[in-house]
Amino acid sequence: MMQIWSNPDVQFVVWALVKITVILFTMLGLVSYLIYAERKIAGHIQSRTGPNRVGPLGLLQPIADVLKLFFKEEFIPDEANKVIYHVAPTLAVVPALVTFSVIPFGPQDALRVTDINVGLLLFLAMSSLGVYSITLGGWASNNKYALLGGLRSSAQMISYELAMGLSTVGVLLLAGSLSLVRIVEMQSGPLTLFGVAIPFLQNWFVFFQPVAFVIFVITALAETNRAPFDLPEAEAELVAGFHTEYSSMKFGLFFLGEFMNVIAICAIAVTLFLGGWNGPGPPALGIVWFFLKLAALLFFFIWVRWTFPRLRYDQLMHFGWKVLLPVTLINVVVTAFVMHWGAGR
Amino acid sequence: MESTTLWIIPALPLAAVALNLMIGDRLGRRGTGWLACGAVGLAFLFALRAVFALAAMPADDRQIVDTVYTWMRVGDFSIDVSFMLDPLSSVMALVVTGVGFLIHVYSVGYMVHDGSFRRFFLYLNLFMFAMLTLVLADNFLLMFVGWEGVGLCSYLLIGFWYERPSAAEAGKKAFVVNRIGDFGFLLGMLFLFSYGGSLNYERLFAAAPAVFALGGVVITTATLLLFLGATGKSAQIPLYTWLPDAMEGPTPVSALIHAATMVTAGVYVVARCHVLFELAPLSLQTVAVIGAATALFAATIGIAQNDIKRVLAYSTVSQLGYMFMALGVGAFTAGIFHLMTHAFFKALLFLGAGSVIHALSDEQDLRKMGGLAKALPWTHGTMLVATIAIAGIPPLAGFFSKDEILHGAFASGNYGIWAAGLIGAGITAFYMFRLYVLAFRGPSRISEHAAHHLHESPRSMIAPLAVLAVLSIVGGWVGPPAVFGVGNAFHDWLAPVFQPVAAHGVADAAHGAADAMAQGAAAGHAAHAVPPATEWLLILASVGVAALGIFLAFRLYLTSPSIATSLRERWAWLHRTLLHKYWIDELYDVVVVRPIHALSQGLWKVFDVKVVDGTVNGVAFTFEGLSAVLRLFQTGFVGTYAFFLALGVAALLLHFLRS
Amino acid sequence: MIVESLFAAFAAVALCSGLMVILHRNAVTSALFLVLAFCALAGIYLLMGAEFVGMVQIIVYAGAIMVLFLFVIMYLNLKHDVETGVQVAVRRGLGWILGAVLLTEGALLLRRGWFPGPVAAPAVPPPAGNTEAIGEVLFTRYLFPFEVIAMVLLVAMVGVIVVGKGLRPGAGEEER
Amino acid sequence: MIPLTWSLAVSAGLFTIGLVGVLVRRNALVIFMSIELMLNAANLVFVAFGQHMNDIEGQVVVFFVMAVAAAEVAVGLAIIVNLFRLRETVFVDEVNLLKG
Repeated sequence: MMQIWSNPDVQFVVWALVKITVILFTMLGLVSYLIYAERKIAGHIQSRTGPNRVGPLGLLQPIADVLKLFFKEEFIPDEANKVIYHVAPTLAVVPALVTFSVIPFGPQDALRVTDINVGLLLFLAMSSLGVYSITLGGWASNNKYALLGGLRSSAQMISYELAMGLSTVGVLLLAGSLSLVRIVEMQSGPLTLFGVAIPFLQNWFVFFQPVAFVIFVITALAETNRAPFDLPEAEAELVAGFHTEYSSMKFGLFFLGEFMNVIAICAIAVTLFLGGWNGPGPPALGIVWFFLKLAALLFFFIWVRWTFPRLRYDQLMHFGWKVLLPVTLINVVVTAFVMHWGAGR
Repeated sequence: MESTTLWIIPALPLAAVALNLMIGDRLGRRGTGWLACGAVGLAFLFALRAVFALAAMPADDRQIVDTVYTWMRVGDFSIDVSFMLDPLSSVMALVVTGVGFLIHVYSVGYMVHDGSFRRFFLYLNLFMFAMLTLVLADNFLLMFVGWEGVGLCSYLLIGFWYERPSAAEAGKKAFVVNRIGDFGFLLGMLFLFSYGGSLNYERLFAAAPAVFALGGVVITTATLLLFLGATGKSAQIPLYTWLPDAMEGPTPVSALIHAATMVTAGVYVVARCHVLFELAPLSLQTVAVIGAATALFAATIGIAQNDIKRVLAYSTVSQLGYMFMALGVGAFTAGIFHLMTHAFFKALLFLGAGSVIHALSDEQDLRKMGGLAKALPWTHGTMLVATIAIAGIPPLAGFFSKDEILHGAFASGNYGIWAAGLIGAGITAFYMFRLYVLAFRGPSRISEHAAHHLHESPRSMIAPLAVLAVLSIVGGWVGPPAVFGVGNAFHDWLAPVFQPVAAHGVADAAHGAADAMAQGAAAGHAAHAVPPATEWLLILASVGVAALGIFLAFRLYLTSPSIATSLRERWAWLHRTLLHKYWIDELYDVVVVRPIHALSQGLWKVFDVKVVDGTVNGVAFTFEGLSAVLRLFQTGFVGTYAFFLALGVAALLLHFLRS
Repeated sequence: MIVESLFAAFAAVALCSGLMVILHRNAVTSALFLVLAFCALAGIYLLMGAEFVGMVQIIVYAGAIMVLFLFVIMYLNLKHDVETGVQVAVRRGLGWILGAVLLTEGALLLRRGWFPGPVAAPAVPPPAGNTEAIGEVLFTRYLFPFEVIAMVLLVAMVGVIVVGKGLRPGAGEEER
Repeated sequence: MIPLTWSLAVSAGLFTIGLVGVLVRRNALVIFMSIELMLNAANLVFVAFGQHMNDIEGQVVVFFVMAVAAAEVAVGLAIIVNLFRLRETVFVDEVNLLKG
């Protein structure tokens, strides 16, 4: 018995499993209350109070929602492609969860699952896999609204993925590494611009890459199919888009996946641009800072959703290909030039 | 370094060709004209810069070589695309680009109403590229590319108005006659390569004295073959007949290609290969005799022609004869000198003639001109300058060069050739002033229609005329005769190139080569052996003959035309002979063209149809039968192809397994 | 030991899903199995220390190429393939036989170990920071091929647009 | 460390699967996928030998192969879409325009 435990491989696996479990459950809880927050904020933006019946301030509402979803009747269309119909919702959640494995929540080793030297690429890979759940869900339902929603989303996500990937290149150039831990470590210390130390601010990449940050956030909205880029589920045209035919917990999984993706992408944004765990105070406070920044960004996402109207489809494509992509390219080139001649930093 | 920028000189016109092809239709006439002229003008400036760089070098190693890339390499034989500028090619390059530029400018005005304006400048620029390649090449093969290129452009431009049957015919004739010469040239080149081992000028010339015996059969044959090529390109007996017909082309073309540049290519080649020619005295003698004969022969034809451009064409043939004469007697510098001055005044004559033709609504017959001096003051003035220049009256350019040639002939002891040249000079003065008088003096014989439209040419045409007129006056001053005692700049400039063979000779030169050195030295520098008094006499003689010719021309055609008429009647047979150009064209037709035509007919009907076509068809039938079987594999289905592909892979792996 | 077992697992997944690609009658399912095979291959690359290639494999193949496939399949709205008839059966038979032959030959060749270099593991382990190394080589020795690839992609893009717009006579004018 | 032979075996298997797919399927899209499978088998060999010889260049070549594959897929799919527009089919045995 003891022999097994002394094997470093086994130790590694068990330790990783523990961390994964913790993160999984944290994220599930976070998602539930993110949904609650969304409803609450939406309510206030629309001069309502939002959920307030279940528990104090409606705080138990998420639990009630989940229970309701569990007990609803599961409905499967006759002509649906059964296997894919079942697989698609799972695919919505998995890539987001994989992304969490490389996010450093704090400076301590215990607060991250792993630190691989291609962490940024892993994130991009996972976000590129995100298309499948929506596309396949839409197709397998054998419903024209769902199919249209799926096709729209695949075109949209492929288009915006490019701009997103390119917007991270600026950060990559500055950090000189694809490891997310390394990227965060590069953002520690006081901000120094043109040799002048700026008080109260830290060396976050958002100050060096403001354009990239803005574009990253915009493309993040599009990648997660959030308003104003929620074309795949545009109610007015497509009923409910790709998940028209989904019900019960499968619908719940799509929902979960969407919010999981939002959290993951916001966490990446925090890591890449907002200094990750860096903040005043002892390293122990790192995780607090991280989640504070994450919360702020999440609030921003919700805020945007309930403020902006939806884009038309041609506007969306036009914006992605003719505005975002050129701007990111210029940003990369300018960054490279500035880096090469050593000015600015 | 400037040395690396030689390639740009021919590249500029080529770039203009490419641009013209690509975007010419969007440029419009003005843009096309600017493009063409600009390219050539720039090429001129670059050439000028290169020549200045050359002049800055010490006299004995004035040579710039610019190797662009290795063209081909077979075994130890390699040919580079590389350009070389030495004093000789520098003179050529400057003449080609300079005169070429002026003619381009002139053409913009001349061709402005032509429907194929763009095509014209396309060809013209292409010609400039080919000519500059010819002149600047540093080996025979690259030069041959230019040689053939100018031939092609000449063909295209002679037949420029291809809707006129006569123009198309003339183009064909020029091309075919040139081919005969080119064939000789190619053979000569191969001879030189197989014996000399290289086609690079420098290497070949350095090796020549050691490889070729003086007056040996090989070198004589090779040089004679080269000279055959030169007679084709430079319109010498017996291949001169194409040049007068080439006047079917637009007049600027006649000026550029058939007077100033391309036709001098033969002269350039012989001068370039002077080392080889000096090793073959027989060839050199041939060159001199052919040159003198052509000079005299063409001049006599020129007397009786009535087409203004044909007179000039025969005059060109005749003047080219003078250049070859100079080369033949070993006065290489004189030949090149005459080449240069001739380029100035002959281009001017052609352009002036073009201006006249332009003014007279395309009338070319001298009998329908007359009294144009007032209507076309500028044309008249410049034409007069050119006519005096070609007649050889000092101090205009023609005098200096022609005198130097005659002097060279006399000094080398070829008195017969000298006499022919002298008589030819007199005739030249005569027929040139006949042309002048008939066109510009006397009563007007212009048709009413033409008189109505009579006008002086636009400024863009007059300006080149003026520049060329100035050049025709001062162009000769760089090479005054030795007796003037002011030094001969032109001579000094070219001296390193035309060093007698001795300087090229290798140490272990055979006894024959030693003789060649002595002879070459004698030929090259014999000019200095003539005592000053004799030289003055020679100058006097040539000027006197010219003055006599001029006098006769004025007398016969202006003051008392009745004499001319009575003469023509009394010597009717002679006049007819001259008018019909000694019936040489008809002779060629009977002796060469018809038999070949008949033979070709026979070959076509019998050999081609039965044997060649039979073989070809037989091969085709065989393969058709075979492919009927193979076609079964060609199902058109991708799957089948993939299957066979995989089968192949399996077989290949099996082979690996077995080995 | 973990690496070897993971390799075996990934290889099994890759091979099985590869087989499913060609066995399944539904093009969408085929495509999904292909995605799975690609992901398994990416895992193999990671095990071999080729992290960059592994990630690019997912981004390019799974994230872009296969999405394109799915997109086209859905656009064309294909149903299950019908595979009946004598001709089809003959072709299938021949194909499988040929495949078996090739596999046998490959196995025999592998057993003979004809490939060059030491069969044993190299003394020096491959460098750890693999992205930097690839970038280094890519932008120095392989700069020209890199530029050519860029050109190829550009040409492909233009070509796709031209082909995709369709060359039906008159159609182009109307749309504009 | 993974033995080279293992990788080569996997690659050979994948390649054969791809080849068989090209031979037995009629659907142009599936044939295309099979070709991708073969390309990936080749990629695997490149990476394996790269690791075996401790040389990064194998991976660089894989990078190129992927770029070319992307270009090829884009063009190929465009052609298939056009084919479908013209012929209403994606079955290669219903198209024999290659027949000269």
